[in-house]
Amino acid sequence: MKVHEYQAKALLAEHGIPIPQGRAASTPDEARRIAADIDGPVVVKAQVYAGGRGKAGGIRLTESAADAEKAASDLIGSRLVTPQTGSDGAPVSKVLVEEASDVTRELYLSILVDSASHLPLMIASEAGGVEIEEVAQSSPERIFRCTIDPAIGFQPFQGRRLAYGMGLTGGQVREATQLMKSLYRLFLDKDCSLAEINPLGVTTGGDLLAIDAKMNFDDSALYRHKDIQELQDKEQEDPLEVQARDWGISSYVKMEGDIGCMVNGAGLAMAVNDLIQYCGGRAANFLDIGTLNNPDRVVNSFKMFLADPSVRAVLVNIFGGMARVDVIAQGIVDAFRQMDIPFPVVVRLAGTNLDEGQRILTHSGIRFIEATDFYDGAQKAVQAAKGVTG
Amino acid sequence: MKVHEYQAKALLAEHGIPIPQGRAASTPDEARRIAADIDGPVVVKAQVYAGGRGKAGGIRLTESAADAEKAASDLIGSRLVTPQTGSDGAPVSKVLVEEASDVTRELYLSILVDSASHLPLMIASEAGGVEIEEVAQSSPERIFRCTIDPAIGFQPFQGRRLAYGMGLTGGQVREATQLMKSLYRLFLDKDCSLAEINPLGVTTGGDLLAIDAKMNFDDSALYRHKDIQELQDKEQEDPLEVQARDWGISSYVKMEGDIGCMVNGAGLAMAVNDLIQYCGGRAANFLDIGTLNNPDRVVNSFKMFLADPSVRAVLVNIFGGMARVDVIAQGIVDAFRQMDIPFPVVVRLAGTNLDEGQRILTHSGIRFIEATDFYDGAQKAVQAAKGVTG
Amino acid sequence: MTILVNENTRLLVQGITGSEGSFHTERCLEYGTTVVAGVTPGKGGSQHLGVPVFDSVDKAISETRANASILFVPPAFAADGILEALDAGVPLAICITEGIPVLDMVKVHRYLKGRSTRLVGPNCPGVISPEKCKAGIMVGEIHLSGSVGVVSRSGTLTYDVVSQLTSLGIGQSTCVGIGGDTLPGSTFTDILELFEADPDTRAVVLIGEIGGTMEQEAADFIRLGMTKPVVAFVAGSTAPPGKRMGHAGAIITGSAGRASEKIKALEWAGATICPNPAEVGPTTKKVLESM
Amino acid sequence: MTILVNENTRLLVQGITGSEGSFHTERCLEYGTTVVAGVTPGKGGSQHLGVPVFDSVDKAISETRANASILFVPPAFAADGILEALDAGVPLAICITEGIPVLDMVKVHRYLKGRSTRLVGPNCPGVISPEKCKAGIMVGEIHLSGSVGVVSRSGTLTYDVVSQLTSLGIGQSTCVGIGGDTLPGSTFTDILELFEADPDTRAVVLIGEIGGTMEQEAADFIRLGMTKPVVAFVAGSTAPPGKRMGHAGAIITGSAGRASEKIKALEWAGATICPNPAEVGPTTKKVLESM
Repeated sequence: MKVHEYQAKALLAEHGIPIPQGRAASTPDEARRIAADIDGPVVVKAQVYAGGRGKAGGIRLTESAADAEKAASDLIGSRLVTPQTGSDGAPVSKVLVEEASDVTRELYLSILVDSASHLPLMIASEAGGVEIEEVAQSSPERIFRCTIDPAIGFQPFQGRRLAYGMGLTGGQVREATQLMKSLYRLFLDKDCSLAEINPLGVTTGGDLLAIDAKMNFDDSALYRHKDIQELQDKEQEDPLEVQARDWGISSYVKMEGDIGCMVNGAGLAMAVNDLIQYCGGRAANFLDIGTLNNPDRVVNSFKMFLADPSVRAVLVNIFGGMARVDVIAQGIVDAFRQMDIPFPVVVRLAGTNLDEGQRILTHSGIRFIEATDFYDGAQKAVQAAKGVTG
Repeated sequence: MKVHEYQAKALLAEHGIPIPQGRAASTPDEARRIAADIDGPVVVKAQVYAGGRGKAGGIRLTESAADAEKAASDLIGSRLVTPQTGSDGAPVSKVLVEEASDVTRELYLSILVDSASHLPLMIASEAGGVEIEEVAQSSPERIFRCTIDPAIGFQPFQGRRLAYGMGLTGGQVREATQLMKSLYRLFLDKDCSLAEINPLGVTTGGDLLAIDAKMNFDDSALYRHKDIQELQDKEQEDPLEVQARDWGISSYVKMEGDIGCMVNGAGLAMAVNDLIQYCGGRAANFLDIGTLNNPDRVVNSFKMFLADPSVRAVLVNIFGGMARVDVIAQGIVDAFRQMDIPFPVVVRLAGTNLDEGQRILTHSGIRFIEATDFYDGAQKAVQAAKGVTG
Repeated sequence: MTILVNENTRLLVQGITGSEGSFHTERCLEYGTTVVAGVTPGKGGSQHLGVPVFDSVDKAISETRANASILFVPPAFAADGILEALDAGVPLAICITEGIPVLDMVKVHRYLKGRSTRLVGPNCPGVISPEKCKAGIMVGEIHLSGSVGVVSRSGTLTYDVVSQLTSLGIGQSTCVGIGGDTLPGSTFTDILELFEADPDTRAVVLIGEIGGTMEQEAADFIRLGMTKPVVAFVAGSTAPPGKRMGHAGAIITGSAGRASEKIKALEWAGATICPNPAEVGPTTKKVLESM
Repeated sequence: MTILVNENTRLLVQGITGSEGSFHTERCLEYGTTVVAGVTPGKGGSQHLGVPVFDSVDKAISETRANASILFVPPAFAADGILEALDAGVPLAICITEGIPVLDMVKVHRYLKGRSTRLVGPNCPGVISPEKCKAGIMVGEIHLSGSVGVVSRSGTLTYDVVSQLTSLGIGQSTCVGIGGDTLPGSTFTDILELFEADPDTRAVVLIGEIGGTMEQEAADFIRLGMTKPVVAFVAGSTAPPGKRMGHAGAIITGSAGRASEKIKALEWAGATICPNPAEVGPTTKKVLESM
């Protein structure tokens, strides 16, 4: 799960990490008042989940409260198109109005979980303010890493190593070590999957300041962080994906084709999408119904296909294991009974309780195209989407 | 460092561990008022550092506030003699007045650092209310142990194992697990060397309650726990040992002989005491001046000898390593100049800066008995204490 | 011979009395697996599906000599369950549970380090050595005993692949689902090493997917340490970057995470690549015939 | 041959610019020890006593190939210093610092587990292989090169014992102070194993004290694993129970912690016990003469 910059910064501040003075505004008027309180040059920053806001015009330096109001007025309600959004851009409903900080250097600092060592990994660089992947490509020697062993926690020696690596000296080293320790604490406390401060500014006074921040959270751990769940801004997501989640389908990704897919298992769902493309078609979505044995989830998947105007045919591919085929079959029948299904539906079933599943489908009298295996299913779905009757 | 039961219980309560209702009282009147507030049978418990209070009459069950006042009046100001105090007993300046808890079972729970595994070790037993060493001797199968790995912290499965070991069932298991987790948290947060709840009562309602508690703290970690330092009750300690600490001599132990010893290094100090006994004498104290190169510490050691009426002779035995002999020698000379030393002083010096040390002593004109090695020193000190001139 | 589980496996089920635990324990018993014990705290002393239930793993092991544990424990309690299994010293722990927080798995891995237990999963279908032992949630009937090892990050895709093999008469020595999480207990390389050392495995089918670099590490091992042929398919060629495709680990975050990169690495290492998932059976057949 | 340190030791001093660090680095240099680097955070790039100073241990090691580190770091920062040394992979770390909190040492030990670094101390005088290398705070001049290994929980008592040996013409292979803390990095047994394996050590002097059970464990090793004679003294026969005698570890908490118990165990294991500390030299002489 992602959050906005202003929310990430609030979490940093709660953990004692210095951030610029400022607040989020939902209206130009509010932005003006915040800028007036700050009394000096302010930055007005569009709050969208995507990065690359600067070059896209989403970050404005303004000299007066009136200018800040003007900038906020431009941004709020617009859609910001950055290299990380699609061509539609992301909707801006809030701006962050902050004091403009004079920084002499821009550093980089982040923590994530490293899959090689299975440990939290802290990454620091003196080359902040740009994407760290670019630095990693062009000058890997400017990136310093420390894994953090939960047996000992974050240790001062690691802070010093990274701080010296970032080119800090004197009292800054201790300050940076303290900041890293706080960031690690925050990372653990909130089950982050990424906590990134980029740039971490060095002010003209020599102090450290989190100029921009990005935080992602482990979806599997959200159940123990109600406060983080509440930060979610659904406006920033694909409306169909939000809809899917509301209907209990957590593994739905909108794609660009016309064949609606319902599959059990993420690997199989990916493979089915690959196979559709191999057969000359394109999937409208990735949809893993998971292992819950609940026919409502199947019904809701059909609701998703109806909600997606690009769907021209549906492929249901279920290989029962933990999921039981009879339950899925009942869900398909329920869907046909509860709504009008305007597109051809190809069904391929296999695995646990297959016979009972097939019996349910056959006896229901619903109209569907039966497939014998998933290659057959993919081919029939591609034909169906092209209007060729299977 | 030790603390009183009422202080240990306050720490338990801060960490969410249930304790009986009650407060400490310094006067009988205060005890009466606390008992009146509780409104029911109360226990009046003498607050001394030593265990074994029950059999020594230090714990009184009373039925009324007036009886509680009477019990407090008996105890406060008295000295309580228990098997753990020595014949002088320990002074009682406070009593803990608590509701008398109806418990159906008495369990045992503690944490300490296990030197074999180098890990915190939690110990639980269904046989609480007695010294755990006795249980360990008589029925070791009734004791359950879990080391706690700092890489993962205290885990619920460990709590369950110990709780089942204590014979708990149903909801008590979760309650006990939570209590153990809290006790471990307290142990870490306050750098305890021992955190013991004995007995841990099971009330008639089935809940857990810390009936008695003992906590010791790691002296080396006190610097980071000002709150714990403030709990220290100097009245409970040997006055000479308190005096020694006030004078910056942390390693002083009062013993029962008449030869005051000043040695550098704990092992050497023990060996010198052993050697004195081997030579037919007895040391008045153990005193390690440590490795600080500070002549004042030597002067203060001599002040200790003057403060101890049993001292009849002094043995100074220094083997310089990290400690420098010249600094010690200067301290001895300073001591002789600042005070009147009424007993013979045997001095044995060796090691770092020996020549300079000997020069300082010889040129000072002070009267001392020189020893060539520590056996010689011990013999001369024993003779000196017996009044035989060395 | 097989790897991980066989006719001597004495299985313990953590979370046996839960609905998924019950359902799949019954399926394992039907398949012929020796299930010797179950663990559900608070239900010690009872019986479930004819299996004795204990309050703790150590007690279950000491009383039944269980030598493998399978976990059906809800995600919030699963790490504790795995740690309990590790602490009790069980040689093999298979965690089916999906959705364990990553930082819980960080602790599990730290605790695992230096211990002899092998962890498979979490978020996996388990392990089956056909006709000997099923310790997982896969459909037993689609499997056939034989000499092809299967290792996969996916569940249902593997069932499909195994069905293809079986329908072509190609039996399996052992099928191992390593799971779709970002921090799996066992990697492709770990399982490939076991297959390489297993005299009765002649060839291996590897089913990878987007995200992480596990397939690239497997490619290194195939090139340097593997004498047996490997047939590979990598799912997710059509997946967009930056989107989590169901599995926590199936997300393209850097170029290494793309299917194309993984396929390139495996191909270069000498694995036979299947262009689409329906080709895994036929490709394996050809590879076996050419040996 | 010697153990732990010798003429090839390239010593790094953590806390070199502090007063104790300075003083003893100078003594080590005078003794002939090859001190190749110092570490004091914030003073990297400078020189101290002719030794280059670095900001971190890993930098010091990569630039000077130091293969041992000695720590003179104040107690509040010492565990961090040890962890830094372990992280940097130095083969030997000797911690002189007294007064490190026990729970800090719990972390150090957990981190040490599975690593190849040997930790000696804390709260110890260090290690000396006479006439080859002094990595400690002991007085160098009292030592004589030879074939008796010395291992001790005490500092100054060891100096006295070594003086006795030297004055009798008995040289030492290596003298190791394992320190007086409750959780020492190396135990008697660890060091006895090294002496047993060292071809140039003919006999070992062991100086124990009250508290803990390390002498009893050493006795087990002496009985089962040691072919060389051991001469032993245990300090604290006259110490009262329950009182901490200076060293954090020197406190009798159970009967096993008493000097008499330790002496009994060592004697039963075949060690030659000295009735008083002044007898260690003469007793060792007799033992050597009877070999």
